[in-house]
Amino acid sequence: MSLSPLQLCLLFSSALFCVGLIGALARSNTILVLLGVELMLNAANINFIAFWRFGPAPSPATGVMFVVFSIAVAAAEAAVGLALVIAIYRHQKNIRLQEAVRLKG
Amino acid sequence: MSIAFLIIALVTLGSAAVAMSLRNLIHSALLLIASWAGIAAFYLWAGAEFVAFAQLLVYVGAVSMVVLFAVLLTRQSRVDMAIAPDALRRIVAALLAGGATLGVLFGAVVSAPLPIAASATPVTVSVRQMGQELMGTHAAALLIVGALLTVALLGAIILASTGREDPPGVAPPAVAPPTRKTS
Amino acid sequence: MTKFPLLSLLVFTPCIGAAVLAITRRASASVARVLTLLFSLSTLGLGLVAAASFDPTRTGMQWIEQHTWIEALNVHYRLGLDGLSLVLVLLTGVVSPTALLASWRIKSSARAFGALFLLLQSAAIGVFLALDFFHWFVFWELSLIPAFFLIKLWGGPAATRAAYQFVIYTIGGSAFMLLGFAAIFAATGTLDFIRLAQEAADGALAESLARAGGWWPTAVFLGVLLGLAVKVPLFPFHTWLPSTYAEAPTGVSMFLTGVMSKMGVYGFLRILWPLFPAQLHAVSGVLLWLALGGVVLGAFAAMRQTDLKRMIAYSSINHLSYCLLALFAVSAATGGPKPAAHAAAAALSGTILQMFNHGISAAALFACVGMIESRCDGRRGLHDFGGLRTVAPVFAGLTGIAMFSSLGLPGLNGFVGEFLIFRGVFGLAPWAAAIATLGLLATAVFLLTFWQRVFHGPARGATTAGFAALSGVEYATLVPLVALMFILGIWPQLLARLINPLITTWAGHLNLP
Amino acid sequence: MLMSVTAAHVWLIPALPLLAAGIGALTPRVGRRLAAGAAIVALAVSFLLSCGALVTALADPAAHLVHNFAWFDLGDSAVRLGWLLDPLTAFMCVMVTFVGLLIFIFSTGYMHEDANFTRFFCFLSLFAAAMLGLIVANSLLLLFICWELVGLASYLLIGFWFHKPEAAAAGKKAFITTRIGDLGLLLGMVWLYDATGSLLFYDGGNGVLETNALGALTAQFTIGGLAVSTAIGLLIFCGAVGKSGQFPLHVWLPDAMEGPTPVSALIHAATMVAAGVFLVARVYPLMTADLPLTGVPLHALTVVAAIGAITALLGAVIAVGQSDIKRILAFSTVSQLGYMMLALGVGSWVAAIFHLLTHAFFKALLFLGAGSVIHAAHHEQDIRRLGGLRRPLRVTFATFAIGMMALAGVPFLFSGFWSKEAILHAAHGWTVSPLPLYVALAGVVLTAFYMTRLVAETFFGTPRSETAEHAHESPATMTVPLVVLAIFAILLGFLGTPAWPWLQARLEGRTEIHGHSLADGAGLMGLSIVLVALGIGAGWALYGRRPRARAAATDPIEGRAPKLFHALRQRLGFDELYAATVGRISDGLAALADWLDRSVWDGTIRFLARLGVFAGVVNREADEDVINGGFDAGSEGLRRGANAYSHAQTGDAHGYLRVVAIGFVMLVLVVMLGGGR
Repeated sequence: MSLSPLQLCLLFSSALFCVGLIGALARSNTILVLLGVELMLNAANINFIAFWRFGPAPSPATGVMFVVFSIAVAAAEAAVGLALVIAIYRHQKNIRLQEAVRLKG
Repeated sequence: MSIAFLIIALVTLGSAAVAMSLRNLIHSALLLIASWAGIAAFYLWAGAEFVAFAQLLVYVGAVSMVVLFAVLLTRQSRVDMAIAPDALRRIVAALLAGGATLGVLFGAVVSAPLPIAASATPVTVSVRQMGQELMGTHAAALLIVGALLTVALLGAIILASTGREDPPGVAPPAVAPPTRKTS
Repeated sequence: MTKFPLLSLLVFTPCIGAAVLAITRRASASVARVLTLLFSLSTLGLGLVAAASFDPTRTGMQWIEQHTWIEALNVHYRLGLDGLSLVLVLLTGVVSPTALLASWRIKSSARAFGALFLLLQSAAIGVFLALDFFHWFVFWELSLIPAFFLIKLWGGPAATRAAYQFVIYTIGGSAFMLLGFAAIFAATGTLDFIRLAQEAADGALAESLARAGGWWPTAVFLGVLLGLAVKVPLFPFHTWLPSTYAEAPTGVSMFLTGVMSKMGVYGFLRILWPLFPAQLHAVSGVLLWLALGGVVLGAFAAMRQTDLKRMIAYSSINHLSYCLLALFAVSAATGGPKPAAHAAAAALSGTILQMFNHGISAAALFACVGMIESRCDGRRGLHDFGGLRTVAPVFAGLTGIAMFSSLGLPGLNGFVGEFLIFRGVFGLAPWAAAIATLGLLATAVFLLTFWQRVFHGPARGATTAGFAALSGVEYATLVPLVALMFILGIWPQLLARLINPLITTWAGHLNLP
Repeated sequence: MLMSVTAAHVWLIPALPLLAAGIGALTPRVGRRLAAGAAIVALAVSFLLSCGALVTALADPAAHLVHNFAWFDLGDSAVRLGWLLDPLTAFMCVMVTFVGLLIFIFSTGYMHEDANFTRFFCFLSLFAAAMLGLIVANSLLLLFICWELVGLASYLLIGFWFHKPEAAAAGKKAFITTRIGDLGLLLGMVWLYDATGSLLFYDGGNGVLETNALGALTAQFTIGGLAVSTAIGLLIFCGAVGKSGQFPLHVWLPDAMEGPTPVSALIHAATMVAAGVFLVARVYPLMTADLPLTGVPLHALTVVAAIGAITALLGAVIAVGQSDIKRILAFSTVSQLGYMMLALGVGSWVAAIFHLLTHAFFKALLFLGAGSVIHAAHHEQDIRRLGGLRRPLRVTFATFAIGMMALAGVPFLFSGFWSKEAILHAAHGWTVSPLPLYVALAGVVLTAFYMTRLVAETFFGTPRSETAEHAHESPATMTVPLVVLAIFAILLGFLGTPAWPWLQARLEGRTEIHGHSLADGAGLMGLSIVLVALGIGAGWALYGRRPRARAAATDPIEGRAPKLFHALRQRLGFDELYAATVGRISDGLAALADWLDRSVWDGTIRFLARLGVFAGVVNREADEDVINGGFDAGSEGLRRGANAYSHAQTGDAHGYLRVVAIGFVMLVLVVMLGGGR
């Protein structure tokens, strides 16, 4: 079977998403978990671009705009997340996610 | 399908996968920078130059630095780095969940009757157009994003800087309690 | 004469008594008892006055009182008396004082007991005399509150549960009835029984209900039926009854079985049958079987009981089912091709006489069991006794008379009602009468078993320790009831005179709208 | 000699004993003389009134003198009762009051030591009142009322020694067994009421036994093609079956012998058990109304004859195997009542009433004689442990022997012979089937046999126990009634010989008497005399020639046919059969009803409650606080749910993410598989 470029792009983004997901799930280091989430976000951005580029009715700039905002939000998220990592480290002298369970009900 | 796309994809995925599996955090961070760069290359390939540059600036430039700082600020001893007893189980679970997601997504993408690209010619968006869009149609969103970034950065500063100057035993300043609580 | 508010006095004198008892805080227990008894006797006295001035040849309501109450809702305060109400008022008048006498020795707070009891009595009379659904329902529900407290506070070990069961079950039933009457009010704008009955006879009631939808008359009918069926109770809505009767204090059991169960049958005769003749006719085949179930299975279930009070409670189910059996048989034959006026008259007379007679004899039996219970440390199991007749021959004799009255021995009151019911039902639905004889047989079996186990044989169990002779109060409880059994058994005309013209009119108008 | 007693006064006959019963009920235990005196005087006056009534009735034997009155209003008419005076009533009244009077007198001696002496006379008077009321009733309803009261008195008297569990159980058994029959009677009565609108027997042309009503009843047909009159007749006959101890409801009568012996004599031999026969005779026009009909599947009287024949044979057979003196007499009563029913069934009600009257005298004599024996032998009733009593109890023996010969039908001198001849003659004349005649003839042999056995075992041979050795004659209050009864047991027969059938003629309402020569039925009479001789001879051969030596010795029949004898001793297993069928079924039904109540109905309600329609209606678990219990249960559920949910909040970010991933996978799968494209 032959795949259209859109599908290829989507497969690429799916793969990247899953790599991020596996990383986020598998690693205990909070920084790596955050980076995995970051990768997943990027995969989503790739989807936006792919649809904007290869999608059925490309509007002039919507996809691009989406990605721009998404990157901005991702930057904010990364900043806050890493700040949290530092805060956690200060508390428990490590950054193992599975130990950061003091908020549980 | 162009060779370029394949190379970009392989580089991006490979470096991301290796980054996720390495034990050394500095290496992981560096490999992730490569991965993000790959994504920027994808954007260029796809014809979204502005986004590509934004990606480079934000991720390769800024986020990577933050990550490196975070890594350096949270250096741990070798003992602490020891693999947790339940690591293997977690990894297996992660692989299963991830594999399932991958399978489902691949299945969905392959089986979905996605419309074939209507126009082969790429639509380019000039920076001027982008500027007009941002300040026109998406002005509200731009403002909100600005506010969000400001708040996020302020929050990050507060989170990361808690209690530095507090002498022990003294009640923390007004901003401190929520920080303590959330940490 | 119509100016004199006799019926209001009947209803509210016990109420006033309750209030008096409530405010006389420092009255001693014996003063409270005497006061309660006096106020309770007022019903009998006023009832006899009403009976003396009652004109049996007039079939309509007498002594009618009517005042506008809530104008916006077209609600009137309306009381009236006909033969049926009069018989039941007299029954209340007889049973209430004897029930009080049976509770003469209750352990705690005679004042509160008396006040609640008088309230209960007042509500019951209100039900029998009200002619407007609004305050009829108020009385109907009001009776539950004192009954609840009487059972819960003075009852046996499992009384709380029984009281809740009784109240919630009954309220559950009457909630449907209330909904039904709300619908009737919405459709017709009145809650006056007599006017509604008139409209029902013309077919106008069903018509105005059917305006809201074709199934409305049926739904309303079923709601009212459910409320009444729980109260009587109609098989199989009877499961609250045995535990309630068994756990209630003796006097309250007497009142419950003697008077309150009649409220349900009264409702059938006064409300359901006149207002929904066609609907009742349509389902009377099923209802006949249910009543037969009560007659036969009630009696057979009584055979299995080892608690004497539960046994008598089941016999009450059996006896009340005879009333319903007769009514349903009449309803089934309504509008039929056969001119069944004679049989219908017999069945309806039988129903009313049976109501009165069952009230007397079941109350007497409960009183007897209560006397046994009070002497034997609360024991009332079938196998706890033996040879009681050796140690207490007089008591055994009185119990025996009550028992034989209950099983319908001729010469005592129970027979007349049962004979008329059988005569009527046989004329209307012969197979039902034939099956119902099984109930008669089973009644004889379990009552004689009761008598044999408890009174005959060598003295054993709780009886060996002796059995104190009956006190004056206990004689005063039993003797009037037993005397009435003889009087009504030999001279039923005493009651038949009051109801016969009414019954004749009813039986003469067995038409469907 | 007497004042003229009319139908309007006839109510006095039962009213006087009723008054005596009331006096007896209110007399304290020490007032023995008052209670007994009141009872005896009342009954004596009733006897005189009955004689007066007989005179009135015989003046015009064909008339039914009635006095009707309204009991209470019902609809546009009233329920009416009434009194009736005709020869049947009058003869029965005289018999009951006379036999009753003698038994009352006998009782003063027999019950002398009993603590509840006053109560006994109260019950006896009540019984006499009810029985007389039953006889003088002109309304099936009034008859039914008295019928039930008779049953009540019988119940009370059988269980008179209620501290004995067997006596209490026997009373209950008698009441319930007869009530089974009474329910049939009740149904027959309401049917009759429904069909004719009246329950008066005679009412100037409107009574149910008069032509109008009977015509209407025979003109309608019911289930199975029976005429309505047949169906009603059979239902009424059910009552007679119960009361008269006919097969299959005969089981209560032998057990009824647990009562004091005078009771057995009065109620369970002479009067009450004959009430069934009287009832059928009273409604005889109704029973015979279907005879002219052809093409109906069944005539009521055929059933009566069949039941009577079965009972006559059954009772006689079982009596052979009994060894209790009173039970032998009880089964003999069952058998003799069967004869009376047979006579009714084959169409000769006068023969039945004739036998009823003679039987009342000689059976009362036999029972009182047995009572005298029992009294003398200190309550020893087993004939194997008696013996040789003819010497100490001369009067008792002589009178008992007369009674025995009357019952066995020893020819010419004794009344039983003549009444039995009348029945045999009637059976011979029945055209439907010869079987009743054969059964009756077989019964003649058996009766003679078991009565000979009874007398031989009791009075001949040697005493076989302590008590029998020390027996002594009873006081005069007991022997005088025996003698009087013995005289009547002989004389009464001459009122109804074929040569001069005065009684039969009067009963049938005729004033002239058509006697015929004895030679007319000589063949049949000769046969029956031979059979009686055969029975007595066989009995004497087995029991009289070689008397029993020891109490434990085997019975001659038992030696020859042990299985048969054992079956007879066990009364052919009817009690066991009924316990295994009727008893088991009613127990099962009771268990079912109880189970339905506890499980199904209550369960349904509780199920509804659980559903939350009315939370906690029958919530057994939340005993203390039902409604709050419902709320508590609800909030407890919420709290538990929240707890369980909070346990899901592990704080483990990986876990959350995993759940999100799995959820995502599921979502996509659902969308894909669900065709959400």
